[in-house]
Amino acid sequence: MNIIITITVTALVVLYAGLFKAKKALLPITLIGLLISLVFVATSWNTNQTYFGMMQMDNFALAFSGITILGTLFIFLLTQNYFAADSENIAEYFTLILFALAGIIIMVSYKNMSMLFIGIEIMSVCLYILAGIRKSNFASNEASLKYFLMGAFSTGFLLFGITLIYGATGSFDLETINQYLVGNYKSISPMFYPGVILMLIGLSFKVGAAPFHFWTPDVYEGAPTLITTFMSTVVKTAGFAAFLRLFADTFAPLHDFWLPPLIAIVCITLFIGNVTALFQKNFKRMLAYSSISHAGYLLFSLVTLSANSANNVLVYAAAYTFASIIAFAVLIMVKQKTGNDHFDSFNGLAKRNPLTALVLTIAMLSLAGIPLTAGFIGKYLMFLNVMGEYQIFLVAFAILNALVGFYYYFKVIVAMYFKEGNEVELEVPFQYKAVLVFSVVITLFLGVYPSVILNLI
Amino acid sequence: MTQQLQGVPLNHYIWLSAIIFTIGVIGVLTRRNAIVIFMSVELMLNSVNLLLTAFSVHNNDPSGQVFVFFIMALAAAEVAVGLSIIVMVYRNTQSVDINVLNRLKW
Amino acid sequence: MGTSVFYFVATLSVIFSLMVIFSKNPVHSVLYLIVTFFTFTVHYILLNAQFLAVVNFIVYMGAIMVLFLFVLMLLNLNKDNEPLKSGAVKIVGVIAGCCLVVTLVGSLKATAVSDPVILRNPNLGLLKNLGKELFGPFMLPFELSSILLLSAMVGAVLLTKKEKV
Amino acid sequence: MEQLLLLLIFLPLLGALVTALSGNAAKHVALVSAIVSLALALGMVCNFTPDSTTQFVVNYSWIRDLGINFHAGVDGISMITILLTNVLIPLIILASYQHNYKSSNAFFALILFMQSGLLVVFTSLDAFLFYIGWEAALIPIYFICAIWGGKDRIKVNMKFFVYTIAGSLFMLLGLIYLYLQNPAHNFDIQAFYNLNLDSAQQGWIFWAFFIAFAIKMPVFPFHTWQPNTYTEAPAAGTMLLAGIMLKMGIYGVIRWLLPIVPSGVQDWGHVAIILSIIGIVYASIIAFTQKDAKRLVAYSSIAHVGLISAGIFALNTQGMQGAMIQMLSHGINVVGLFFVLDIISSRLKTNRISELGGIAKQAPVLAITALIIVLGTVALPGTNGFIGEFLLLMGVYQYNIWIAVFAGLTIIFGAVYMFRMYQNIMLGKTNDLTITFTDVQGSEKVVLYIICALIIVLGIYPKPILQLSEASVQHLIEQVTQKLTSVN
Amino acid sequence: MIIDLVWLVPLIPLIGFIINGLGRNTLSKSLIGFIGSSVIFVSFVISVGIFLALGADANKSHEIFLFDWISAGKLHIPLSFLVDPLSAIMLLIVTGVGFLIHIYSIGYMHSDEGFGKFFSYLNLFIFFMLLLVLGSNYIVMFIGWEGVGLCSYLLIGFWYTNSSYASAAKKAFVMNRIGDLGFLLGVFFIFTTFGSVEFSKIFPQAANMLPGDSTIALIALLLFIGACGKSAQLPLFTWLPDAMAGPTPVSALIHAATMVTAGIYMIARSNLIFDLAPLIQHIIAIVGLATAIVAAIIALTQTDIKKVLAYSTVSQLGYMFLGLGVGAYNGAFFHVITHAFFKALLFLCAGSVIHALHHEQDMRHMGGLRKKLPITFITMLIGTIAIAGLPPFSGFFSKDEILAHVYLHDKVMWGIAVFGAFLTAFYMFRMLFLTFYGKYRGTHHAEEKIHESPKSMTIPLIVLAVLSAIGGVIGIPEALGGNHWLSHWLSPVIKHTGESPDHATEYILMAVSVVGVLISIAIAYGKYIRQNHIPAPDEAKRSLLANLSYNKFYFDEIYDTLIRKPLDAISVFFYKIVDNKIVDGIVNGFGWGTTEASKGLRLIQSGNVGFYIFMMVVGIISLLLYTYLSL
Repeated sequence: MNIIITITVTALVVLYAGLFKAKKALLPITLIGLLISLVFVATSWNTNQTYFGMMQMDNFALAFSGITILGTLFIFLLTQNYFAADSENIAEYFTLILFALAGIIIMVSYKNMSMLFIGIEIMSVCLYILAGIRKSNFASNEASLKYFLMGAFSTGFLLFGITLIYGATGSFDLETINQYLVGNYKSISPMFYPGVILMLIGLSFKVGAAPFHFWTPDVYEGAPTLITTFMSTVVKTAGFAAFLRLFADTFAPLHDFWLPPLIAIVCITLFIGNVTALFQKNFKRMLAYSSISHAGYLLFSLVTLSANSANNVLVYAAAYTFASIIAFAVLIMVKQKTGNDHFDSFNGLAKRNPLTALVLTIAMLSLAGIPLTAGFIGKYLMFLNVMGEYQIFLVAFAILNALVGFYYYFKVIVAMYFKEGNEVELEVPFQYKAVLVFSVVITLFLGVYPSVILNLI
Repeated sequence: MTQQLQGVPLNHYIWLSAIIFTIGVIGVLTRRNAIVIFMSVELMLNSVNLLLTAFSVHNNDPSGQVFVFFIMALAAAEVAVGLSIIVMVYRNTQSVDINVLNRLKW
Repeated sequence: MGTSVFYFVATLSVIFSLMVIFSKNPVHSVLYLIVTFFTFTVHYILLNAQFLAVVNFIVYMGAIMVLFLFVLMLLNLNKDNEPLKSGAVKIVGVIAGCCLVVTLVGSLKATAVSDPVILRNPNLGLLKNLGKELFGPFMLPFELSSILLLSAMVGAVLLTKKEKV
Repeated sequence: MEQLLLLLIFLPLLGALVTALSGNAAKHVALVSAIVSLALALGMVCNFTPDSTTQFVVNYSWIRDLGINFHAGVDGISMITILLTNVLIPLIILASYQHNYKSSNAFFALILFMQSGLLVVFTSLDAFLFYIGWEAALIPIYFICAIWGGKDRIKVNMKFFVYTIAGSLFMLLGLIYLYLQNPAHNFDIQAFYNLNLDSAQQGWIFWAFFIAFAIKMPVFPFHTWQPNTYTEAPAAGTMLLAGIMLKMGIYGVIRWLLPIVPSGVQDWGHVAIILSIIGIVYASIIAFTQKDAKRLVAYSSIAHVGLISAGIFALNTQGMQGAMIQMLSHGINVVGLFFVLDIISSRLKTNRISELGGIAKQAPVLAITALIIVLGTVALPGTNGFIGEFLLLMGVYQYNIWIAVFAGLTIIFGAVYMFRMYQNIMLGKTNDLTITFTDVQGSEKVVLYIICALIIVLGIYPKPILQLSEASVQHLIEQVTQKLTSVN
Repeated sequence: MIIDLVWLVPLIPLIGFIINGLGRNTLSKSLIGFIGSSVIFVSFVISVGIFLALGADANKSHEIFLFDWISAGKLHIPLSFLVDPLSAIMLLIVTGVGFLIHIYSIGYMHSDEGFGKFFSYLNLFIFFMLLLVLGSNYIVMFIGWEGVGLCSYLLIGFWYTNSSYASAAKKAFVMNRIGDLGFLLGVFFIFTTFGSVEFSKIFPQAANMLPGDSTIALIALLLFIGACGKSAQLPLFTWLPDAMAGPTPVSALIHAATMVTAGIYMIARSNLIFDLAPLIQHIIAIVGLATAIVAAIIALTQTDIKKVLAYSTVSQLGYMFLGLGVGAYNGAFFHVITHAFFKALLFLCAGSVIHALHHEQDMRHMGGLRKKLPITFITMLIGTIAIAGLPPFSGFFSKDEILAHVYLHDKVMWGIAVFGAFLTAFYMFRMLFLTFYGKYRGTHHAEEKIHESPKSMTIPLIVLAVLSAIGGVIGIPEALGGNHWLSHWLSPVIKHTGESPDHATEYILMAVSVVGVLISIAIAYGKYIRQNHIPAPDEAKRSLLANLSYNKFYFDEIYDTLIRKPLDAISVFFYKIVDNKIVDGIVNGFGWGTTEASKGLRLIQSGNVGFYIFMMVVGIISLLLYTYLSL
């Protein structure tokens, strides 16, 4: 609770600070707010408090809160000289991001469908706006509108699903619903099943799983890069946390029912994400497709429900988040220098910026899942999880897709190291350096010694 | 008077909501005007509202209606945001035709 | 006679909502939508959800629809100048919709739930009752929805105000 | 004593770090590091008791929750590969002295990094650790080949990388499966050995592993990445790939395939042998008409490795011991061959056989050393190659006579293409291009002499090497046969 | 005891090789020549010592263990030497003839820039040859076996800048390798059958086996294939004539006196095994006979002096194999010895001629050298008589011993073999007449420069001539009053000697062959001296048989079309089609397929919201359909 309060208060303070033109103070205030909430995360550890029967701050919620807050913190650090260039309204941007974060905290900790709904919508509404904050930019406009229209559309399905489940169980409370399932296992209302499926669809849309992924590449490409970073890391993580809370706990008794469609979704997602990413010329768009494919891997945790599912998602999400932040951070810097975000802009980058190139390389290796990076541990856990049920063909399919993944992640490495090109020297501001260093350290540390995070939840 | 009006089978409410929901979907599918599409989405939300209310009455549980209230709040928020996005887009493209928005692809 | 009112209003809802999506002029669409929402209000009343009926009337018809109209007028879109999608797309859309409704309802096996909707507590939809619910168990989401509205507000301002160049 | 192994594994990492930071002196630093590693390895050999036990064992808990330990140790089989790695790395570094690679500190650091990965592979007793080392060795070589390679390097190396990693991912699949089957839920190799899997399970694990190892070696028909990669890689990369890297596959078969899935080997081993034999004949025949010397040697390498693989799957002492010594010999010989070709191409900018000729006249030292290396490669008795091929053929012979006949064709075919190459490069009339050739000197000479000395010494007195691994090899074979008999 | 020092015999030449090899550019030629020859001489002296010691020793078989070489499982291969009568006598031949040829080489190679290299190679060759001879097991023998092949390669390709020489060298090596594979497989068989590769363990076991055992037969066959390669028998003989590309002393040493007889040595060594495989013996006899005749026919029309000698070598080797095939191991080995003398002599004489004529080898450009090269002429005459088989020269005894055994074995074979002997006499005298008689057919300018060779060359000629003349004494058959010392000497190794014909038959056989040889010589005399016939130029028209003979029965061409070209074609096919298109094509196909899928799939992302939503709806419908169906 105090986490959400801290974040919203910070948002409001920032909003007012904006009104009073205290531009310099915005970032520090935000960072302090986020750090305080991180402290709250740490102090609430193991307390497992429930608020009004609506929110449950268990370790699951706290862990995901922690990772999302940390991710947001990094992203805020990246705002250095990013927004300032074209807008007066940094305070509003900050506020919106913080509001979205508040929604995310709700999403990872809800105990009631209404909270899920509110959380998702707070986050989504903020993102619709954030995607469009480059008002004069067609791509940004288009991203915003597409996201909005499709998001609103998918909300309809999510709501219909919630309604049907409510109709079947007479409650929005997750525990009640779960008890209903356990208690009436033989005579579950026929409304419940389509309700589950519709919620599956709604949440699949939010996490960008195929065939509900269509918004992802366009929106990620069109939105300002920093917002894309936020969407593809923090938001995605939150989406999975929400997904997991609902399906791994509440709907777990119906696992046999929703598993086949889930596997179908997983397979399509992996295939489309990876295969389409292969041919991209635009780094940002490639990352968008890669985020789709990662959604596929993340959904593995739902294929086999085990005590570790949540933790596996946490590890994977952490690995994915920090690697992506690195990728986007470098992308921002490269784009500022070269003006576009194609792979070609990375040509010969390693010559002048060996360390930045190295960091990006590690990020790519992590995304691709090479050992000694966090990404490998994440993938490994997912495979391990699914192999536990001996879904060998699913894993084999995933492996084939992972291979395709190697190909496109290495494209940027190839461009940086092996191609001759514009020998720009990037300007790496201090905050960027900090973010890069921290992210790389986390990526490598989790890759070499993942024990710290393996039994967190 | 309401007492007398009861007795409609629940599944007829479901039918009705489903049909209106689908009409909303069809609207989204067939129209190109962003505003009309948005209106279709509103139609979908309303059908959900109706169904929720019906369930709420059927289950004799007020929380359903509270939820409808939240959906309305969302609808209001969405309309505000959505329409401002549409206005913003219109300023740039002089159109609200969604087919104009296809720079981002492939 | 009781249930026939429902069927009558339901028919109207369907007809008007169809007109919303098939009328060429967006302004007409808005107007039909208002009518549709009106029929919904009637439904709420039939279900004895008076509070919702009122809120629906005010929020949807009063606020939201006016906003729609306002934007339409602002953007000068009151003519039926929308380049229509080709017939094929429409047909495909309608077919898809039909499929959707069939599968949706089919998967619901709605016929299985044929017990009538009986109002057991006539006060269910009254303000007092709902208020207790809203400020009792649902206080947290209610409070949090303020964030939703606030962010929508900030966003709307942000997006529509002209940039100072 | 355990610390010796840790030191051996991590010293190259430290060396890599120092090398990366040492600017222009990188190559010297790298060489020193490699020589120290060699000294350590030799020290290890001296302290090694040649019996079947695993020595220098280190076992630290690493990722406790996943049952992953840093568990490594050395037995006779590992000892051979450790020796191979640590002997060849300094040679390869020294062989790279003649080149002025751009950002050479990164280059040498990557070599040392790879060394570390290789040593992990060759010593690990934990399947997960093995996999980590397996991949950790791949990344540096990918960069070495792709940054400093020829003009087609990007595409070729991408294929190499994706191909090999495809194999290793399937191996990972197999490893996870074994882990899940293991009631103790860890990756301990001993636990894997003790698993009782039915023959269907063993069959598919066999394939999951075999494909990974076959791609690495490479065995026909998984070899097509190899000629291109060898051709495009920089000299040091080719040497690393052919000299050490492909031994990972062989080692993997010996350590992880045979003892874990004996029934799988029983059911499918003949397929593996037949593929290997096809590879021998097929690659040899292809080598006949190759126009590029590097490619020719690449194909010859496929043939040689095919023989090693066949010898291993024959599952007898002679074949296995032959594989042991041949790993070492092939490493030395192929490094020598590629080095000779590198010397030529660095001077004449070509490795096309038709453009060369008569170099012997200009560079007698090179010609003689190259001849010795060629003789080692064609397994002339008295050279190291003979010991290996003889034992391998004998092993294969005991498996099946006809297979041995086909495998034996390698000694004829090998002579044909090797001498054809040697003749066309070294002998004949000096042409306009080769007239400018200068004989080897300095570090080149040192490397060539060391290689030649190794070829001859190993050929005349292979006993120490054979003794090193004999007990372990026999233990392994007993282990496999015991498991097989207990199943039947 | 001197026998225990036998390891010095190969070691000393090895040291010579190392010194000469390292000092080939720094040491003076005379020093190199001295070192090269003296090391062989020392070896020779030790060999003589060993020979004498062995003669005096009651124990005729000494194994000298040096160190463990290879061991793996049950397989133990020590590096150890076996001194017994067979190896002792081979030691004498190798070091003795080797020494003479070294001396000869000092003169012959004097002006060659690769002098040091040449001597080091020669020393190395002697080392390997001694290893071959001394090895106490098949594997050590195999080291020498392949090692001499290597030296043969090096020496044939000695003038490597000529790429056809280099090709000849390669051909020799590869053809040898074909045989070697047989040898190696034979060794594997031996190991699995007898559990060892040591002679001392194999033969006692073999002695207990019954003749006709199929394993033994297979072993014998495989070993024979090995011998075929090394000793240039059909069908692997074509490398030997090409090997004449090497310097002439090399031809004398390697391709006449020593290396090519390794096959015979090996079979003689394994005689116990071959005795158990009558079928294979029969095959050996047939192959040997065929080789003898084919090579003899080819030799009839050759014009290159060294080629004639080369084919005659092949032919003589054929006789030796014939002898082995009929069980006349002693006879065959006797012929090895005498052949070493007279063929070395003949080659060296030919070398002397070539040297005198400044590397002219075509007999059509020789003639009338009798006066100019008197020593060469006389020694060559002795050699020719010896090879033709006229008593009392050495060749007569050895050849007749083989023929006598062949006669007992099979009369038809004997007939063919004797006919071959007549051919031998004919072509050898043809060569002699063409070279030394008649008028000089070269340029006048060249004629003036012709001179007798230096002492270093003529002395070996004389020594060898003496040996060729009197070498037969070691095997004078009882029919002629001798006691066949050689067969007594070899009796510890070669137990089965085959029965000799009775004396009357033997006299008749000898008479037939001597008369036939004399007639052949007469014909040759008539044709080449009386009629002054000179072989036609290359392009002249010939009768069918002459054409076949002249073109060596087209063996090379046949091999070229049947083996080399198809292999190269297959190679190109494998590389370009199978490897690049099919195997790699499948791999690339995956990549291509994925890329194409990517190209196609990304088009779904059309940018059109309507389409996106449509796809979503399709997805939703499918999932709902699933729900409907699963309930």
